[in-house]
Amino acid sequence: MIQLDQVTKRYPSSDEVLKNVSLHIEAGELIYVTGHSGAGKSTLLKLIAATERPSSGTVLIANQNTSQLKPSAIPFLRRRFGLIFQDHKLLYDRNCFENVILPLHINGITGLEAAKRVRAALDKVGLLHKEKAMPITLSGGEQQRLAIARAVVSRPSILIADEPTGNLDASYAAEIMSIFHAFHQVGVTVIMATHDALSQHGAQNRVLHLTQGRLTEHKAQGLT
Amino acid sequence: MIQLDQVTKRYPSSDEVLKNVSLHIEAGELIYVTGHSGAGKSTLLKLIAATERPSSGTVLIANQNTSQLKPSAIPFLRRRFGLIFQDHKLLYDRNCFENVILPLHINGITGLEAAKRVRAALDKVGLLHKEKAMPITLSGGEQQRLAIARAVVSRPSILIADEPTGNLDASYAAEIMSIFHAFHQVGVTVIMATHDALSQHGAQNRVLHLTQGRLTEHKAQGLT
Amino acid sequence: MMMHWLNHQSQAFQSVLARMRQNIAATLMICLVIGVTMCLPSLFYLGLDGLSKLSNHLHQETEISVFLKLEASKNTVDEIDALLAKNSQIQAYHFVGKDEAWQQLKSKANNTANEVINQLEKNPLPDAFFIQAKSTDPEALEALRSELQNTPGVAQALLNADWAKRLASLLSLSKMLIIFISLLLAIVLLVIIGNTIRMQILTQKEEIEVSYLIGATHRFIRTPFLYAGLLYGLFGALLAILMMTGMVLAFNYAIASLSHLYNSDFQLPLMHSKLYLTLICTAMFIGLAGAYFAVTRTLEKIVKAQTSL
Amino acid sequence: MMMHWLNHQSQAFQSVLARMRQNIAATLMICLVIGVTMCLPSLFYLGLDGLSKLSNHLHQETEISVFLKLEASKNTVDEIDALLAKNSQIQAYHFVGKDEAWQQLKSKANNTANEVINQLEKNPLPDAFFIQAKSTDPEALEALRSELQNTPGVAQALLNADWAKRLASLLSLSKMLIIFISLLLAIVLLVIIGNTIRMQILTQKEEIEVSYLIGATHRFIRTPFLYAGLLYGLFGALLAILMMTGMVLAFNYAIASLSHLYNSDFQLPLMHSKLYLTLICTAMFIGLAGAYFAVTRTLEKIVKAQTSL
Ligand SMILES: Nc1ncnc2c1ncn2[C@@H]1O[C@H](COP(=O)(O)OP(=O)(O)OP(=O)(O)O)[C@@H](O)[C@H]1O
Ligand SMILES: Nc1ncnc2c1ncn2[C@@H]1O[C@H](COP(=O)(O)OP(=O)(O)OP(=O)(O)O)[C@@H](O)[C@H]1O
Ligand SMILES: [Mg+2]
Ligand SMILES: [Mg+2]
Repeated sequence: MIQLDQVTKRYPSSDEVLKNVSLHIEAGELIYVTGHSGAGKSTLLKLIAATERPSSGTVLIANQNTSQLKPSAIPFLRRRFGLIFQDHKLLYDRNCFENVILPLHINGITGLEAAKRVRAALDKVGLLHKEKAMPITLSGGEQQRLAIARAVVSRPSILIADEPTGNLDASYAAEIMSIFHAFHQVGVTVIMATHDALSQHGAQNRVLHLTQGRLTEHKAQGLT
Repeated sequence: MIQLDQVTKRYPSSDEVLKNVSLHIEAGELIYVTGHSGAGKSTLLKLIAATERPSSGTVLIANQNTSQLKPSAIPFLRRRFGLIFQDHKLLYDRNCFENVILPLHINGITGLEAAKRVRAALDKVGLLHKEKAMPITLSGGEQQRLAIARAVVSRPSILIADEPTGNLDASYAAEIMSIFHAFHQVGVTVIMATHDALSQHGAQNRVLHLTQGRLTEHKAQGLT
Repeated sequence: MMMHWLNHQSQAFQSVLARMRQNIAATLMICLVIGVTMCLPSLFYLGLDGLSKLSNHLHQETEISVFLKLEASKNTVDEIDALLAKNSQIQAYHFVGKDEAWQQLKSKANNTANEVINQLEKNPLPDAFFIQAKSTDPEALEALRSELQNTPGVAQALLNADWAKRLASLLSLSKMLIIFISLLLAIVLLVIIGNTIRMQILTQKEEIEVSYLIGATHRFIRTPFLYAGLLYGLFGALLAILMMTGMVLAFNYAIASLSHLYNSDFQLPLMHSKLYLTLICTAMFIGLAGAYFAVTRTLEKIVKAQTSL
Repeated sequence: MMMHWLNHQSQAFQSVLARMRQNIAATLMICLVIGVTMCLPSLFYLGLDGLSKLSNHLHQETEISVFLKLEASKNTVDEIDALLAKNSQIQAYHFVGKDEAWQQLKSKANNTANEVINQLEKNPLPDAFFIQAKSTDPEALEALRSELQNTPGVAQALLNADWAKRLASLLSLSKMLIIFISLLLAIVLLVIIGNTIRMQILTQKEEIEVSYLIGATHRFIRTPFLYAGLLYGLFGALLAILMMTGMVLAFNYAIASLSHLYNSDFQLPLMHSKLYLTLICTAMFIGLAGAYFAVTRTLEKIVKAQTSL
């Protein structure tokens, strides 16, 4: 499904952020990516989501090499993903409903069907009553949940979440984690960068740990 | 120093976010504000920082009623504060150094003196080597630390931090917390919204807990 | 597929309309600028059009007077008449016989002149043709004059050429001016529309970025901006037409007084459907093109930022 | 305090310059638009100036011919001469005595006319004054003519008024046109500079917001935008002057050929220091004012958002 082979990533004017990373992810897995601040977690997720390209090595997604993809093919690759960005990337000039419906419009789903799915997604993250509110009027945690609703609304086959519970208190974080696990249960591949909350669900899942750009892997043991 | 008296806050098109909150903070205290996502933590901090005004009740800061302050007096009140916003509010079109020097320029400090203080602040949060980098190229945690550097560079007498460790892993979070405690040690009033990390330092400090807009107070007992 | 496409189009169109309604003041301002900028060259065009029409009215001023020899016979007069009738450069001419001219002179003459005339024993005036040429070009007129001068039986062909020369110079100066100014305004128009779309894109840069990140195709992103460009062009052109109508009405008053002096009821036309159509099409095209280039450039930047090594 | 103020000014100025250098293409485009928009009314002004100068050159065409009675004595001539010398409406005049006129007529006369003249026994021509009025206004000329007509000893005062009337109409039409267009361009200029500053503010809205949040005074926030406005105005005006110089050079060629017809070596001046100074000052003022209003409005919005209940 997703395969990284000897991937090195260097940003212009930076050292190597990822060094010689190899990785294989099967469809339907639930994967945690952990590491210090600045270790390269977000960079790894960006490579997988094809929003960055490796400096060397290959990234294969569904057998497509992202470095060799034509620009016109990239959008269709991305529609497989549900992305939750560390900085949310909400659109502050449209309300919650319009934010969440955007991926559906991009996928060509409009009308009542779209509205129904948007409301279902908002309900899942507990924001149905804020449907008409502008994102700027939401609290930090509410914005994070809105970003999650936008990522899951188009029922992607791969969910990539960059610290989706960073701004949430423990009870909300647990709730959100259970949403991700529910997606995982129905066969969605979930890749999540995180630095906490591995305690509850992490037991049977792979944990990729980044230290200074190098990858080590182990089964989760309930880190706190 | 800071006194809230029967404060109620209602946003246009929202219910009461804060209900009848009264509160007294002495100079030099270290205060935690906790509560669920959407409980009103950020709103409380905004009222204290005079970036929002109460719907009813009074907010006194250094004996000045923020509701009756002339617009021209507000900037001078704000310079007493070091603000760390939940969404960082960094300027993405200038580099780290220029971001941190902004409060000094606003305070009329320029030249070598300013540069020295900026570097000291960047060093404190471990970003001295990223001086020339643009904020967009920083990882989530690095951005958060940059925001902290900007808040402390002008040596404010009151530090107001809205979830300053939300995006940080445990070891960085502890480091940042110890920075805040160091400020507290030298007499700075620190008010911090948080939903974790109370374990290490919280023992002797006040914790304000918000539940559906109502304030309850207790001494920290090392919540995890 | 077709349904999907239509859906997307109508949705993009509606979102653009909604956005314009939200920022109605800014939208109006932009349309006003486009309108004014389109209005100016159109006005100049109308003015030039009017000038050349006026210059047709002034034709009669550029007359060639052909005086025949005093002894010219009825035969010679007829011959020259036939010659003039055949000449393709001549628009119109009329004959004034020597007796007619004598009568006119006598009846028109004032006190002083009368005394002179009364002292004359016989009619000293020749037969004459007064000719209006088709061209107002000084050189063509001069050529025609010398051709007539050399016709047998003609004593003298005189060209009232000063006015024609002046008019021609004025017209060529005006044309040069109008071309210059239209060029300048074309630059302004392009820059303004380009800037407007860039500004629009600036306010929606995040939207473009996020849309692209979550899988929108270039076409999906581009469509609303293209509609915005089209609409700005359309509204701008309509505003331009409105302003022009107002100005033409105002000017017709001034021009009427000028036309009066030239004995014509010349007016600038209010409904100039061909000009208006050209205006609308041009504005919409420039709007579309400006939007296309601006949004494509922004998209390319975003794509490039994501493919850098 | 003074030091602090100076520091802030120079720092704001430098940051504006740095920002302009960074977005050099956009900056140039904005200056170009401002330049072109300022250039047009200035060109029109120059044109109007030129027209009225040309109209002075044409003065000689608006002549009043005063023919005295045939029997007028040397005394009457002197009296009238004295009267004309005193008349403040008269720019210049010259006297042509009856003998002089007779000689001129004889020497100039062509074949046909010669025969007529030769048949005359004595000089039929009166003494005459040829008068140039100061005004070109048709009504003033007509008033002067009738005043002269009623002077004792004058047989007839004739006004060659057609050309004057036409010129006056043309000039008033041109003036109307120029005022209209200048008005339109003033609107365009204001909207353009306003838009530009608004765009600048849009790209720096976060900066304004954050600065205000962390304690910046309005003045601190405003200063760099005011400098930006000033600089846009200055650069725009300089560009306008450059363009104007180019165009004046081009036009002088065309105008030279026109002037030639009127027997003058009329040229548009290349260095028009007063106009240029006005241009620069106006542009900088509009830039400053536009920046001030735009940034104040944005600031007020931000302040209001923070003081809402
Ligand atoms: N676009 C970029 N250009 C240059 N350097 C970058 C860029 N993006 C990230 N970096 C650098 O690469 C390193 C890794 O960044 P990354 O965002 O992957 O960290 P992270 O593990 O997600 O950290 P965090 O937990 O703080 O979000 C950081 O030092 C960062 O400064
Ligand atoms: N500007 C605003 N306009 C309208 N409603 C607002 C505004 N700001 C906040 N709210 C609402 O007020 C409530 C409290 O928001 P606040 O930001 O204070 O929560 P919080 O305790 O900081 O939560 P979090 O931990 O998620 O940041 C939320 O429901 C939010 O939607
Ligand atoms: Mg990250
Ligand atoms: Mg908050």
